[in-house]
Amino acid sequence: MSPEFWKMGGYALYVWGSFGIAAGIYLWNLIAPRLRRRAILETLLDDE
Amino acid sequence: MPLLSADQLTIQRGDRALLRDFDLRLAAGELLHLRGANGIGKTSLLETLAGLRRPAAGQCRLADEAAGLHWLGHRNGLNLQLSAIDNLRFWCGINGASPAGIDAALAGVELPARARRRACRSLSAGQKRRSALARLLLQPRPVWLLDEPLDGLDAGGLALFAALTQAHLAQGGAVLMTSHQTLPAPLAARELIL
Amino acid sequence: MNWTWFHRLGSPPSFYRFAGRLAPWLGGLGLLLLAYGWYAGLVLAPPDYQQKDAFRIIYVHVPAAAVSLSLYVLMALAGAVALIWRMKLAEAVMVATAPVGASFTALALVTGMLWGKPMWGAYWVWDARLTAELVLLFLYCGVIGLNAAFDDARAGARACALLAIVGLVNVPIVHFSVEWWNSLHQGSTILKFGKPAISADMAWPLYAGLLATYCLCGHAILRRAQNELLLRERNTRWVRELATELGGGARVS
Amino acid sequence: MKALAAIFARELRLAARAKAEWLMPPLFFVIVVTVFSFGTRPNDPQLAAFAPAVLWVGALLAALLSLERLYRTDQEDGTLEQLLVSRTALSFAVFVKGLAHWLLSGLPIVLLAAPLGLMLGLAPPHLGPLVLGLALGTPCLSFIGGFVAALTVGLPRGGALLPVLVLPLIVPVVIFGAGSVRAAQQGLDAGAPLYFLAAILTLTLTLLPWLAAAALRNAFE
Repeated sequence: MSPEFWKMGGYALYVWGSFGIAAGIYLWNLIAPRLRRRAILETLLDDE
Repeated sequence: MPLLSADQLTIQRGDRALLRDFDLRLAAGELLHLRGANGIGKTSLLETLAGLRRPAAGQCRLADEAAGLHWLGHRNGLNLQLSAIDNLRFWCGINGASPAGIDAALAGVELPARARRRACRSLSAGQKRRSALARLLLQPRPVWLLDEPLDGLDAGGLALFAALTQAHLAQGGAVLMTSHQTLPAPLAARELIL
Repeated sequence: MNWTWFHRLGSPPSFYRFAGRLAPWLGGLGLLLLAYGWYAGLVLAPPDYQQKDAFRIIYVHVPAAAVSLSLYVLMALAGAVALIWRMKLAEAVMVATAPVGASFTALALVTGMLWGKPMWGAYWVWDARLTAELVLLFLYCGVIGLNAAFDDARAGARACALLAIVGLVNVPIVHFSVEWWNSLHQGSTILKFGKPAISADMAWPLYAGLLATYCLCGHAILRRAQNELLLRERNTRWVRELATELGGGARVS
Repeated sequence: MKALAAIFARELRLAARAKAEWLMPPLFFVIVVTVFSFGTRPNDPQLAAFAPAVLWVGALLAALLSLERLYRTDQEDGTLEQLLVSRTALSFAVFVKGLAHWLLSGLPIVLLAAPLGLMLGLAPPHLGPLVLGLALGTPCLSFIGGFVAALTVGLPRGGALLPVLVLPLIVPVVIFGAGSVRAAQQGLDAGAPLYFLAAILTLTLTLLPWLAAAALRNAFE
């Protein structure tokens, strides 16, 4: 990628900031249910 | 025709089923004593029969829906800031009974005149329980559902409760009650173990 | 129109399997669309003549804002179904939607602020849409907080359903009152941010991003609804079998 | 109807018995507004511009003070379960309790608003929209707050949750209430926001008691 691209016309902080936080939130929404599911399954097995 | 009947009741607390497919018939003039270990679901069953709690399955019916029923739980239903008389006047207003009977009811439960005017928070547990029992006398209703009514009652209170209950049964009413104590002498109850 | 499929879907075990089959597809499709959307948005789309490259924030802000509102509507509707027909499934979907909706509302707010700095010169401008988004976030937090305060899951879900319904009635009122409140504010923003004229190659990434976000939200909600069902049905046979079968290895089925 | 009169009479008797309970919110309202003035220079002309915000937020906080106990005592002493058994229309009972709460905590604030407004430097002609706005707004605070109090009645930590849940639901009321005074200050028509406030009030009075009754029944199960 050309260095020009990363500068985003001088708005690098805002554009990459937005996309970074967005990536974080999309990932959280994918991962958090899985972690909770593992925790639930463990509590279910403890109840056995 | 039973005064109160319940068919295939299933009662749940959270996701635990306390009772499953439970049937009950309460005939006129009958005293039913519900026994069972703590946490077995006695109170939940009574609350469901009283219509406070919705059963997970099955339903319960009153012979005379209009007359309704009297419910006495662990909590007396008395506001502690107000006096016994004010509380009973409030319940007369709610149930559409005439306030004239308040003094007679309080005399019926042998609550001393001085205590009737003091704020309920200054009454003893037994006196509060008697005031709660007085509410049952304010308005005649066929079915009484009583959860541990004997709590806090002294010897005099127990005898008084026996007399009130027998009078109610004699008039064709029915009582379903729970109690971990043995019932006072003259009362003969059908036992039901949960 | 026979309702058997509705009742069959309504029974937790069959919904659990249905969600288990559908969620991976939604997740995969969502990620693909998102990849295309962001790549096209960042690289292919030409810079805006006015805002140059800062306008690319639209590709994360608009999908998040759109989803934040529609998920609230979904949550309130699921709540209404849970209240009226006392369906465990509807409660699970409602409780599942709340955190997903809240996260995207927060995303819409943050990206709105990051977009505001280059455009309006300040991170926080009491713009009608941003303020309404903020109130929406409070509504979401209220529902999540209320649900967390209950020990009994079913009573908690019904309380949240009531709150969500009142909140839903409140959303348009908030939008309107904030619009009115903004108009009263004489000196309006320096550069009233209008909808930029979107050329085709700017629009495709936006639609892709929007669809991707809906798919990924669907995925997250289905997964969370599965978790809620596991919790609510933990004493039933099918959950015990499932738990032992998975042996706690959390292999996603 | 007699049942509703009984509830109303009981609320008034309770208030007469525990005077401190309903004298506290108006006192709190006065204190909040006065403390605000300490936050700025003495007789600061700016204060008049902020007067609507100060008065309205003060009214909201004062209402929140007494909301938490609205149903909690009834639930704890068993009155609530007796009401559920007695088959009186619960939504009417909720309406009466909301009305009693407004009379005891909302009305004093409306009466106090005018003098406090003057204290903050509000011009007399602007007091009209202020008092009228509060007269329409404080019942909304009581009924929306009452609904949330019913939602959180059974919860051990419900008290802390109540303000957080009430805030988003109250935003439009505060916007139109304070907005009408600001409109008056800017020489604009102060009537429009008051009509919106009245619309919100009617919506609140008709919709919320029924939902609050469902919340009370739900809190019991």
